Parts: sequence; structure tokens; C-alpha cells
Amino acid sequence: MLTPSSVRWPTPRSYSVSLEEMYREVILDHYRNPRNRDPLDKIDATAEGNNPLCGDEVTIEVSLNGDTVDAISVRGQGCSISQASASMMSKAVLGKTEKEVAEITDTFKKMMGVIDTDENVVDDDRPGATLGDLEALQGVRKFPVRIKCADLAWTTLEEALNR
Amino acid sequence: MLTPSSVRWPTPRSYSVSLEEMYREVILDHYRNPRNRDPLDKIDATAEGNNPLCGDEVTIEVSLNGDTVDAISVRGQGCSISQASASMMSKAVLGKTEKEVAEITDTFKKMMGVIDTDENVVDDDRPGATLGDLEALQGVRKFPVRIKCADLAWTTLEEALNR
Amino acid sequence: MTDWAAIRADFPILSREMNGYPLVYLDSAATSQKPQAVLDAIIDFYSTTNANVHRGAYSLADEATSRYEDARSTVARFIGAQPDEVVFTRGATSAFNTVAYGWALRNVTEDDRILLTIMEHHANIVPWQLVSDLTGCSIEFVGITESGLLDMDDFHRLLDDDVKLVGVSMASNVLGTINPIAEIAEAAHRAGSLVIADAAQAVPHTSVDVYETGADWICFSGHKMLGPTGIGVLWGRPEILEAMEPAEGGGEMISDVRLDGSAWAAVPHKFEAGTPPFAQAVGLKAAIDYLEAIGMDEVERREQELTEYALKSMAGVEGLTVYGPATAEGRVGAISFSLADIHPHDLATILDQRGVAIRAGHHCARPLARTLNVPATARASVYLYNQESDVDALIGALADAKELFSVA
Amino acid sequence: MTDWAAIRADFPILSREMNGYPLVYLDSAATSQKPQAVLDAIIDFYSTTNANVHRGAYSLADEATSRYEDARSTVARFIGAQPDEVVFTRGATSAFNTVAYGWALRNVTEDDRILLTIMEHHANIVPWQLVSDLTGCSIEFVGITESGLLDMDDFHRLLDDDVKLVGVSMASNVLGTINPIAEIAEAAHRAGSLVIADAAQAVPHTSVDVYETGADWICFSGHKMLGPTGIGVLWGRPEILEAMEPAEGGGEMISDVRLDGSAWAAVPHKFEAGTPPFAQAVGLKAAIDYLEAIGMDEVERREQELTEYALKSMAGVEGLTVYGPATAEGRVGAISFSLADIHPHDLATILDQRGVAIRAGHHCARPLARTLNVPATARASVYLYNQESDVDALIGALADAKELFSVA
Ligand SMILES: Cc1ncc(COP(=O)(O)O)c(C=O)c1O
Ligand SMILES: Cc1ncc(COP(=O)(O)O)c(C=O)c1O
Repeated sequence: MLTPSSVRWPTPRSYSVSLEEMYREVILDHYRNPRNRDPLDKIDATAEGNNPLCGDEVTIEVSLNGDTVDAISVRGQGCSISQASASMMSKAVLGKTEKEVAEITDTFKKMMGVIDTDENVVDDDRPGATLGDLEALQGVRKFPVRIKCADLAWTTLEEALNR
Repeated sequence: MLTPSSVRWPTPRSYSVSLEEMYREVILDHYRNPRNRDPLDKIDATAEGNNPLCGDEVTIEVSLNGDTVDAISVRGQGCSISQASASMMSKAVLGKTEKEVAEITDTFKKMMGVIDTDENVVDDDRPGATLGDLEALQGVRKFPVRIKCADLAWTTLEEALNR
Repeated sequence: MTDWAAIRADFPILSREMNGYPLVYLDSAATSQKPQAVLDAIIDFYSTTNANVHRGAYSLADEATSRYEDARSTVARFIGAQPDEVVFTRGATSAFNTVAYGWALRNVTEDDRILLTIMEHHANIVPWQLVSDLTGCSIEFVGITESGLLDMDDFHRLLDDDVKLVGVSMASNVLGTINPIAEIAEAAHRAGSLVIADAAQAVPHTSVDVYETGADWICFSGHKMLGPTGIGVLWGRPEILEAMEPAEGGGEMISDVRLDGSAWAAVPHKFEAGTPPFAQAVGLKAAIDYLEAIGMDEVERREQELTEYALKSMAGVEGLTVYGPATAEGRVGAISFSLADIHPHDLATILDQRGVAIRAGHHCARPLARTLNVPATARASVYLYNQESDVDALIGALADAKELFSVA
Repeated sequence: MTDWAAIRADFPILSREMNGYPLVYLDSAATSQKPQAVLDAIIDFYSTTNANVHRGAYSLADEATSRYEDARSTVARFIGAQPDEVVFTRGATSAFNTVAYGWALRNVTEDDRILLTIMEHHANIVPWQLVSDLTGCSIEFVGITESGLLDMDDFHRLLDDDVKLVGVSMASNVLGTINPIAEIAEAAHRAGSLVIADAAQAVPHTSVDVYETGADWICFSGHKMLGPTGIGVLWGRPEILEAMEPAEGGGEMISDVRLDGSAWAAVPHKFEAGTPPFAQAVGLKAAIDYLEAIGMDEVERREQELTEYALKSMAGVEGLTVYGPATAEGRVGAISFSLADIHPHDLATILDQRGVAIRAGHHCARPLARTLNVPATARASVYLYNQESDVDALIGALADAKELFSVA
């Protein structure tokens, strides 16, 4: 009775396609090898964000040269989506002006459905979209509870820069 | 529309027999003309009782001569049952020894079902029962919520004498 | 035109017999009955969606959380507020206590005064007495006029800048009186006081816009508005809720717990320690949906009609005294009365033998009972499911009482 | 022999589909599912007996009051107590807060200490932090051993006669660990401290006799033991409840309200301000009746069996770490774990796609999570309606997760 029962669960279907679309290789890569984690010496903007309901945390430090993001550090802990999103974000905004950062943030948030939009922001048939790797996060949209994980770093960056 | 409707309630049945048995004339008489209400000068035992759920209140003062209830004052406010019971009680215990009072109380509480008993304490076919007028309160037994009204004065008297 | 007979048929309990008569339920001011739609919503929730809220990453928990937050949005819309201004509590009483501990205990000192009215329910008195015990602040009571209205002269006389809180019922559960809350709030604010309104007898019966009341906090219960027991609402102005401390501590209301202290979650979660009554929130939403389908204006109109019918019928009973406004205008349908020298408790028993359920007692408002100089009153209260024949049954049973008590 | 398949069939939600799979509910430590008998009791109450309790002289109110007090007696019998030692609250969290405000706030000073354990749920931490803020008392935490047991040496070291209150969970909602409550209570009493026990994860799963625990107060929730949300229980020793002040003020908890102060009703009503969750009490009674029909010993035995099966199955998953006791003995069926470097939140999402509902997070026990040095864990918890195939489904879905995360 106490050894694993012989009534096995029906032969596993392969996990759903949506899951595969969320956990793309590039995301796991950023989760496991997060970029831009070294603390900065010169910090012009910083903020901490957390998602109290699932415990994801992220700390962002930005060093500005004029209005250009000269260096960025993103550290935190949490699920693969929150940490990969933070890492990819750090790559995407490095070297960009604050205005460009705001645009990328906007495009990202539209892609994730966090900001309403009429247009189909990122369209697989439109290879010229500006988000690059970040588009991999589109798969998260099928998991509404996880969208706030993807969004955490972006909201925290906005907070840092708007202070 | 706003004058009393012509759809009258079905011709009133006469109110239930149980109600008639509860609101006997002797009870209404004690309710309206409560006995032994004058405050005492010499007070040997006193207690206040109340029934927080319906607001009935009773204050009892007893003057003892040896162990005999020489004088009693029962004042209060509340429903007919609580006040009539108090008034009838005052009549029943006046001139009795504390032991006799305890016996009457016991018989009364048994009649009301407040104390369990095997025998049928008061039996309509047994005219020799000792409670006299108080037997009129038997009708209350059919209204379990009201039993505590009938019991209030008795519990308060017990409290006064046991102090 | 609303089909009130059909509405009535939605309430399963109303087809019950009581002591050989159809049940005539005239105690809705104490608690309301529930339509089938509310019962269905509760069962549906438990049978399909039950999971703890704000906790799980799995779909079921997400569905449960959505249903819970959806209920919050519904309540908010219903009272003209934003969702994050709506705190779910155990009931109106808990809502008052949340403000007592979360605000008053930390903001009121022994030099301050709290101004209440003599017609307040104990829920809007005792929490402030507890605060007074702990802080030393004093409490004063605005009186009423002969006709059962709030004595506004007395109010203005007692209101000065030592007053830090005014607590007033929007409608009295004893007198039925509707108080001029906007006028009171304006004067209170001018004097530098905050205002807490007891809406327990208002929200179920009339359309309430919290911002129009002018109050800073509003408290009411779900069970008096067709919803389940175990849930109530505290509404507060966002900046005030923001500045308040939580009353209760526990899970869900924190953003972090460290050994040396904790940080609170955002409003309204800060005030919802532990597992909230989420199934009850879903039931309350169903109740509001039900009320809104009829329309609160229509509900109010119908209750006015019934109240007027009741008051007129009662005026025809010799020996009967009504406490509170004599006409349906300016009052809700809670009608307190006495009949000759028949004690209300006896009245309730006699009426009950005809299936008529009314309340007898001090109605959790003893200071008012003392002011009226009656130890107790009888109270009949109507809601949207009542009908003229319920009033007729009441009047008929009052005749029994008079006969039993040999009252002419 | 109990027919566990028939038991399972009593829970309507368990026949639900989730993301194309049968729902596998493994989050009962957060909240339990409800058998049809509990749903029926709630609906029956609202459809036939609903009226406010302890208020009306009419038959319906009397019936409602009897049902409510009958529920109290049932709870009392279930935990080996007397009815008037049982206070109905909104939930376990509210029960703790009742003691925090009603006792600690008035009996603990800045020279005193409150001793908790590092494995406490926030419900048994944050209320004491609020008390500490208001009184200046200090709080200390007993640690745990490597194997997830309470460090009793640490406990005895920290216990001295400045300690006025010891707060300890009978069973941890994260580690599953069952703590030696009687031993703790005895030592605490010898040191002159009172003891409050968190029974939220004990009463649903094992037969608890409050006097055998040795504790002075015990808190638990209805929703974790097949009952509705919105109700919980505070049990306390009669002489202690007697001496406590009420936490909340309002109707029903008074014997008199005067303008200058109030007198409290008798215990337990003193602690039940306002309209209590009476329909929920009726639901809780039905839940207890259901559990007792099976027998708590049998429930415990079955859960031990499932827990052992789960632990064994999980031991076979490479990369999986269980936090807390490794065998079913001395623990309840809440099993926290992690799998390789897959974040618990990701695990929960992946499992959910197979219909498997587990929790991920700090489980309202952040101090413990910090001690374990994990930001979050995954937690699977079983109850009497689970079956071996639920565990199999969990194990199968864990394989998906490993594959998706390319974990060997
Ligand atoms: C051990 C423990 N204590 C207390 C609680 C709090 O219970 P509730 O949220 O029902 O108030 C819980 C449940 O979350 C728990 O698991
Ligand atoms: C005017 C008023 N305020 C407050 C309350 C308290 O509501 P609850 O008992 O649901 O907490 C009531 C109901 O009894 C009421 O009528």
C-alpha cells in the first residue's frame, strides 16, 4: 500500500505547447546566466521592486551619462520569468537614452497587454520589431498570473528613472 | 394603493390555545398589579438579575427574621411573564423559611423544566400541588424562549440568599 | 413595473410555514432573507472555484482571486467608490472596530472628543468606548427632537475643534430616521473632524454614493442586503486608508515579515489579515447584482410604499405608538412601536403564533431606549420581498394581543 | 474500512477539469474543499431557518439561535471543551488578534517578552508585533534543527520568567512538523507564561483535546477543515476568557451600554461583537459531523498513509529536496519542497498545466523561509479526499518541469 501505486497516471501527454512557448531557451538562459548583475559604483537612479504575492524581488541601479543609460545593474530573486525579464531588459536599455528607454518600456508593456493597445504590437510576421530577445516573453501572455512577473523589472525601472 | 388594502388576511382564527394558557388572568393581574414592590428598610439579602437578551430586569430585597423571609421587595421591568413570576414568587416565599424557599424554588424550576426531573411535578389532576397561583406559569413551558423570563426572579432570589 | 410577487418567490424561506401560518418576516432590519440567486452563487463557488485567494499560482486560485476581486469591484461600483477603497470585513461591527484600532487608537488623545448621536447602534458606540478607555478621550452624544429627528442645534452646539471624530448613522435601525449626513459631514470637516457613517440601514435600502455623503468612512453589512452572514464592508477615503494602521495582523496583509517588524501590503489588503471571507464576498456580489437588476431607486420606492402602508395601518390601531417619523418620507422601513401596556416581548410571542416575526428589545441601541424612556420597543421592518398582506397580518395579530391582554 | 473513493465523490469540485486534466487538488493546507453535506447544510439553513441570532423572541430566531449554539456545542465536543469556552471568530487570524487586543495589550509591558517559533505562520507573528509596537514588549524566536524540528534546547534557553506568552504552532504549515505542545506548555507554565497554540493545521487532521495540549488558548479556521470561509474558533481556558477584555465592541457582546461606559456580556458572547457568522457556524458543524462520521483517527491514519506515499514517491525524483521531516511520522501532510533550480513559481505554473494545484511562495511564513534560506518553496498538501493517483499526477508533472527546464 505504501509503495508507489501501480495505478499510474494516464501516459503523460507532452506538456502543453503554451508552456513550451513560455519557457523558451533564451529565457532559461537569461534566468540561469543573468546579465548585468554587478553593483555600480556611480548610481544616478535606483529602485527596488517586489511582488508581495509571489515574492519576486528586483533591485535596479542605473548610471546615467547625460540622459543615456551608461551602466545598469539588475539583481534580484524570483521565478524564471521575472529574472529573465530583468536580465533581458538590462541588455535592451543599456546605451539607450531615457526617451528610448521609455519607448521600449511602452512597447514591451503593450506586448504584454499591461498597457492597452489597438495595434498588434509584436507580430511574428513583422521581423523588424524592436524588442529583440524580449519578444520571447510573449509566451507569458497565455499565463495571465505570470504577466506581473514579466512586468516587475520594467515597473521598477520606470520608478527608478522617474524619481 | 396606499390605503389599507382590501385583500384582508384570512378571517382571524382565534389565537392559539397555548397563548391563552400562557396569558392567564392571574398572570396579567400580577403583571399589572405587582405585589410587594415597596423598598425595604432592613435588607439582609439582595440581588439584581437581568436577561441581557430581552432586557428583563429584576431587583430583589429580602429581610430575614432568623431564617424566615420576613419581608420581601421585588421591583423590575420587563415582560408580563418575568414580572408576574416575580410578583407571584414574592407572595409565595413571604413568611417561609430559607429551607422552604429552596423547596419551592426547586419545585418551580422542575415545573418549568429548568431542572430535570423524572416525576411529573405539577399535574393538573393533582390539585394538592404546593405552588398555588404559580402553577399558572406552567403555560410558559410551551414557549421555550420565554422560560428564562419566568425563571429570572427565582434565579435572582437564589443568588440573593446564597450570598 | 417590477413584478414584486415574482421577487418574493425568489426567497425560498418565505414559503415556509410558521406555527400553522405562512411566515410573515418583518425583521429585515436585523437580517435579510436571501434570494435563490445568492444561494446558487455560493454553492457554485464552492463547487467549482474554491481555492484560497491571493496565494496560488495555479489556475483555480487565480479564478478564485478574480471572483473575490470582482466582488470588490461590484461593491465599489455599487457605492460609487474605487475598488481599492473597499475593505472586506466580518460585518459592519468589525468595520467600526477596524477604524477604532487602526485610526482612533493612534490619533485620538485625552484632550479630544468623539461626537456620536443618541440614536447610534452599539456598533457605533462601544468601539469608541474601548478607544476612550485606552486613550482617555471623551465621548458626547447628540440628542434627538420630539419627533425623532436628530437635534441639529444640539449637534452644532457640541461640535467644536476638540472633536476629532463624528459618528453618525445614515438611518436609524430603531426610529427609521434618515440623518442629514452631508450637512453633518460638512460641518464636521469645517471643525476639523473626520466622519464615520453607519450605513448598515442605508446601503440595503437606497442608492448610496459614498462621496456624496461627505463621510470619510462608511460601514455596512452584507447580511442585511440579501447577502450572506460573515461579510461586511469598510469604505474609506483612499488617503485616509493609506495613513491608517492595520487593526488585525496576519497573513496577506503584509508585504514583508521580519523578526524585528513587518511592512504592510497596499490598501485594501493591509486591512484584510488572514484568509478573507471570499465565498461570502462572492455571495455579496450576487446580492448586489440582484438588487441592481431591480434598481435601487425602485427598491427604495417600493419600500417607501410599504412603509407608508404600514404606518397608515398602524395609525388605525388604538393604543399603538410609533417611535420616529410618522410618515414614510425621511425614514426607512424600520418601524418601532409599542401597544398599550403590552410588553414588546409579549407582543413578539403573540404575533409569532400567527407566523408574524417582529423584534422586541432595545435593538442594540440602549442609549436611545433610555432617551425614549422605554425599556424596549417592538419593531417591524420591511424589505423588498414584503407585501401589503404582511402588514395586514401584523395588524390582525395585534388585535389578538389586545384581546389576550384585555386591552380595549 | 472507509470507502475513500466514496468520500472523494462527496466533493463536487474534485470532478472538475483543469487545463484539460482532472483537477488534482494538493493545496488543502491553504484551504480545504467542501463536501456536499456542508453545502447542503448552508443552503438548508438559509432556506429554512435564517434569522439573526440571540435577538428575536419569535420562533424562527429561536431556531436560528439553537442552530448557532448547537454548532458551538459541536465544536466544543470535537475539541474536548465546554461550549462557553468556544468563541466564534472570522478565522484563526482573528482568533490570534482577539487575544492580542483582549489580553496581551493589557497584560504585557515593555519589560516582558513574547516567545514565538521561527516556524510560525504570520497569523501567530504579526499580531504580537502590533502588541509590541503598542506596549514595547520584545519578541524572540525559537529556532529549528537541521531536520526541521523545533529546537527544544533553544526553547528552554530562551524561556525565562520575563516571558509572558509562548506562541507555537501545533503543526507547521510549511514543514509539516508536529511540535511537542504539551511539553512546551508545561515548561512555559512553570516559567509563569501563558501559551497560545496555532491549531490551524492540527484540528483538521488529527483529534485534538484542548486540555491535553496544555495550552491556554487555541486558534483554528473552519475553511481548512471542510467548513466554509468566514469562521474560525478561539478556544480559551474559562478563567482566562473571563478575565480578558473584549477586542471588538458592538452589539451582542454587551449586557448594558450607557453613555459613560458599558458592561460586557458573559463569555463567550463578550468576544462576539455584532452579528456573528451564524450561517458559517452551521456549515462548520456539518463539516465536523462529516469528519466525525469517518472518525478523526481514521482521517489521521489515511493522511499518514498518503503522506508516506507522497514522501516515498518524491524521494524517487532526482534533484528534489523536501523541507521538514522525511517520514510521515511526526508530521502532517503539508510537504514543502524544491526541485533543482526550477523556481517554485515556475513549478506551480507547469504543474497547473497538468491540472495539479500546488502552492508556491513563502506560505505566510517568511521568517521560516529566511531561515531555510529559500526565497520560496513549492508545497503539496493532502487531505482525506486525496488519493495515491493524485501523488502520481504530481510526480508525473514534475517530470514535465524537469524536461522544460532541461534538468537531468
Ligand atoms: C499554521 C497556520 N496558522 C494560521 C493560519 C491562518 O488561518 P486563516 O488565514 O484562516 O486566518 C494558517 C492558514 O493560512 C495556517 O496554516
Ligand atoms: C444601524 C446599524 N448599525 C450597525 C449594525 C451592526 O451590524 P452587524 O451586526 O452586521 O455587524 C446594525 C445591525 O445590527 C445596525 O442596524
